[in-house]
Amino acid sequence: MNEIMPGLALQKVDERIMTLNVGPQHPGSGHMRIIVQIDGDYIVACDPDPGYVHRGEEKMAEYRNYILNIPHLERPVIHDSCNVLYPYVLGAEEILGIEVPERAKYVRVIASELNRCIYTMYWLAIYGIFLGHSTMFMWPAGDRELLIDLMEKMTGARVTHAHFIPGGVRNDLPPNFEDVCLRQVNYFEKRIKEYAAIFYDNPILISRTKDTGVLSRQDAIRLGTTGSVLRASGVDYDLRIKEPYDVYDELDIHTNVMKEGDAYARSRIPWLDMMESCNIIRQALQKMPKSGSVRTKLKPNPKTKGPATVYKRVESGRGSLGCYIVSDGKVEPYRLKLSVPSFRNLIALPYLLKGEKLGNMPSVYWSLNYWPVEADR
Amino acid sequence: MGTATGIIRALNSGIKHMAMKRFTLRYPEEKLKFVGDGYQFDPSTGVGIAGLKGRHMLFHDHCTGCQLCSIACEGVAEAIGMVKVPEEHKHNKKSIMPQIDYGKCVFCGLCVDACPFYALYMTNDYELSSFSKEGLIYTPAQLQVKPYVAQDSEIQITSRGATHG
Amino acid sequence: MSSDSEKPSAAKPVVKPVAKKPEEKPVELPAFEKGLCDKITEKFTDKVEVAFVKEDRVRINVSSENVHDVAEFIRDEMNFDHVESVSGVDFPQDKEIEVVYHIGSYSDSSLARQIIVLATRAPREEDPIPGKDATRLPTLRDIFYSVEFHEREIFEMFGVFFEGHPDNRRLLLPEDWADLPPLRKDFDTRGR
Amino acid sequence: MSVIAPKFKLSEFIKSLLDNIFWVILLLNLVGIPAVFMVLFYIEMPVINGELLTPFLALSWIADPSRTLPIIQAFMETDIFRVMAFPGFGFAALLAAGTIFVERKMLAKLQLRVGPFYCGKLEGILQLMGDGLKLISKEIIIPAKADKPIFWAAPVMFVAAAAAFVALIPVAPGWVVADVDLGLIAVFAVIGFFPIITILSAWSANSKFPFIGGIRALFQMVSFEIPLILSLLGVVILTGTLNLSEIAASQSSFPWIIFLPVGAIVFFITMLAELERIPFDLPEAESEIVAGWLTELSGMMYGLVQLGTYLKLYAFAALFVVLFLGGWNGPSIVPPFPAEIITDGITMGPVTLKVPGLPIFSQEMLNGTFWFVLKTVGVIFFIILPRGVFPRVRVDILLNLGWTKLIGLAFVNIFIALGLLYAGVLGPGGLQ
Repeated sequence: MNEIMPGLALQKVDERIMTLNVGPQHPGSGHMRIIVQIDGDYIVACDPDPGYVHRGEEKMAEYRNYILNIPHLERPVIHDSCNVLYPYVLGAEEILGIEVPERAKYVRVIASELNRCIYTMYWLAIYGIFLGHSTMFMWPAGDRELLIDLMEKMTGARVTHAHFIPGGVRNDLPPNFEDVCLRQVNYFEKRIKEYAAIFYDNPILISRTKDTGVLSRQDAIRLGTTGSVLRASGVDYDLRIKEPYDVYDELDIHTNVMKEGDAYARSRIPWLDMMESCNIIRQALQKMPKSGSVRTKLKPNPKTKGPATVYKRVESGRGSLGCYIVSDGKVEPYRLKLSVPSFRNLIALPYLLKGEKLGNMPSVYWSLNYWPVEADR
Repeated sequence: MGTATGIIRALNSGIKHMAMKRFTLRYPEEKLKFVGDGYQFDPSTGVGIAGLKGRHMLFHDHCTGCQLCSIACEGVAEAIGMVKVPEEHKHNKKSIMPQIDYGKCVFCGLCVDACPFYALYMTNDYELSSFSKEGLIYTPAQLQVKPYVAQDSEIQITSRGATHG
Repeated sequence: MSSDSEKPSAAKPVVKPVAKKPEEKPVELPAFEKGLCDKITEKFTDKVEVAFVKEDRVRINVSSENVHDVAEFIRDEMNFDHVESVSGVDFPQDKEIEVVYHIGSYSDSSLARQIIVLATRAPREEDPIPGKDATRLPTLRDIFYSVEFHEREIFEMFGVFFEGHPDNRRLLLPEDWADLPPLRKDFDTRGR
Repeated sequence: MSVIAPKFKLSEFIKSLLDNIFWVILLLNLVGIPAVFMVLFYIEMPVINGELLTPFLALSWIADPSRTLPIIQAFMETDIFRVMAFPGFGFAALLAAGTIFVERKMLAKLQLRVGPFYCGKLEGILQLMGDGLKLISKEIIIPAKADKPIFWAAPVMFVAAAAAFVALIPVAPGWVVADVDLGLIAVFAVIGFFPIITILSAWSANSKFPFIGGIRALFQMVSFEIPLILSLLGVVILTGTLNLSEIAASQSSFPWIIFLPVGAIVFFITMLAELERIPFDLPEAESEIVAGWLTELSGMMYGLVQLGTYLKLYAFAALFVVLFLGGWNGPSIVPPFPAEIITDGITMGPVTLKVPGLPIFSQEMLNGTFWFVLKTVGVIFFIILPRGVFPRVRVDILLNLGWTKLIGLAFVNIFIALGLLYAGVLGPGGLQ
């Protein structure tokens, strides 16, 4: 059997071991399956099985030109759609040889940070409900609306923005956007600080997630994890600082690093990052040129400069997101590969869950900042 | 007694929030306010004008039947098809205009970017549900109509929390 | 499949024109990246081919016999500790499948911006039987732990079998997939 | 014309209404009235106006205003009224329904949303009825390899056990269904049934997630029963009785929570665990084991379990009130029944209506019920509130809490009670 179909494998079953299929139709998995084998209350083996929402974005990209790729390449993470497009747009700009106006870079930074908060709030809401905290599901889901409203004013769509384009952004900011943005972002920051009492400083949450699923610094590096998982393990690595793209080098950014590497630290880092994002948005609104073009004019079917390969990466809501584009000089990319943080963090899941209790599975799994749709692409 | 203080802080925070305003937008009764009249595109500068990407609006006197919007949609949603219209315009020799299937449209607005003649804009109309698939296909005549969209609610930030007015 | 036969001819120069770049204008090369590149070329003189040296990116093409040694050298001597991305690129005209490793470093902060692009090529079968044909490469799983899932993905998407990989199973595709590996160029999405 | 119901005709609608009314009347006559008669045959009938009531007379005299209230009063004296309506099932179910509604609205307010809103025009007050109707109309799906008799019986047994628990609660002086001398022991016995029913339901479903949930429920309930029982010992030591009515009566001057706060806290925490409420809702932890032991229950079986859960919630809150908060005791605020109505009757202009049989409820009973309900609602509020504030705990933390901390605290509570007893501050029956 194993030889005919590589995906299938028959396993010997121990009588003590119970195999649980957590997902794909399970409230604690998302669009993926985790095959968990438990002995009593302890997990002895874990085999993640992604792929339920695989839709071949990389294959689709080979049939569309550099502009028509935009609406469908943001589909893997619609909540973080600006950030998932960002590396592609940067790469396409290098391949097409376009310059980006200064104001567009700031608009991109604002959109990207807003989107990072939107994604993180959604992630946090699900983390709350995974731990049985229904208020922590409702509050982030509601407060996220403040930022979605901003994105709607800015891009014209609530979730799938299709806003970034090689050469800038699709449209200029609406009039009076700066004031509204500042007001709502300030209120948003005030709101997320209120989560501390009910969630992050809650002794029951701390007792539940502290010292569970500990990923040491060496292992975090060896497994090649990224984003909040990496920073929770004590590695100070943020692409916005280490490899600044667009105008991030002109902004004052501070990263949050925790040494513990447990599920609690991994869940706290994105929350701290949201406050940092609010900071960045305020700085960007202040430093942004008040007027100017936001888009270099581009033909609907742009020609490339010639064969080239580009690997660009940005810091998304989940970690570094890379885009590898191979161009053969035609209007379509010859090959496009998204190196997504969720897929890179997934490798830590079987590693961390081994030996944990079943009750820790949701908190450890979701603290990896994993987005099933993104991992499948 | 860190645990006890933590528990009391959490309870206190929970009870305090009972005095805050509800954030829910009660959708069919209240409708959100948008900026502008929908997403538009200025072909001379190559920059769009911010607005909601909702249902399209077609200006028959500008459309030349050049099919650029249809080509732009081909790689995205294949929602735009060109149909014959019983109208005669000097600039539209073939008398064809886009017909949009909102069952397929993803509202990316790339067709608006593609139009070089100011003929295709997007409007604020987002309530497009229909009982049949055919009802989602908007003919050029339907696209010509400027929709009425009720907009009465906006996020307001008060001392007792944010609320939808 | 007439369109397919055109693509490789255009795809061929992906490497070659860029590969000449370092020899033509050596003055413009960024110094730090050149140092990285020289370290590898000193050790593996003619076994490696430097494709390009750009800002923050160094690309090295290696044959499949040497990829393991080069990767080990990159990890041990140059402080690169993880693989960010493993991508396969199909070149039907060359009858080869290229596997590209993007190797980065967390532990050395001076290398944080750098990515070493390690490319190697495996022979390509016209009628692939994944896991049973000549499309094989040595795995880098024992050097970089982080390639485990990436190599599984390449295996199912391109049919490149990684010898020595402990868990070479399907990952994303359904268990009953009995078609071509889907990211190969001769798998045409149109009409399916 | 509506598109959803294109063939709507008013005449047919009225016809169907009449049809329904006809069937209702027919069934009432064929089934309802005989059933009432049969019930009445088994009730000991009172003597009214010097004449022994028969079922026939009861139904015919009830139309006579001078005899209506005495007949109703006579029924209120019977056991079947107590079991079905006031201190028993009906009252408890009403409070449970209120609890569900308040829980939903309160959580919604805490979470800055609206909650049930549309059903019943007024803030969604009929939402519960709608949910009940939905559950009744849903198909009951039973797993193919389930042990069907046990699987069917478990929800019914769950409600029965909860109702038995409710029967032991004294609501007002003299108003209790089963006034047993060993009331507290009976409470422990009834609580002991719940883990058995849970594990039966979980085992008979023959499915993995219910099994894990059932096992979790079993050891959670078993391990928390010991601190539960120990925490109540203090009250028993101080009062010297196990009868719940006497315990409630002994707190006429002060509630026991003043002297035994430790016991009250331990009892409250164990109560949350026994009720499987957040933060102790491990048996239903949805992100790990879907819905725990409720996974395979569907339709009205699930509805019954929910009803039983909320009955249990009411019963535990009431037990807390009876043991620690003084039961029905409270300052008298209900005004006495106006005496002139009894003597002179109600005067409405020229007409003077003399209604015999008033007052239906005594002042003492109304006052007791008022304070009891008020205190119970307060306790229910504090049971509900953690759901909006706390996440779920983990199994090992829960067991650690139960077996080490709570048992220790319960013993501290017993020593406090013994100290108070031997110091002579308090004695059996209250303050000396």
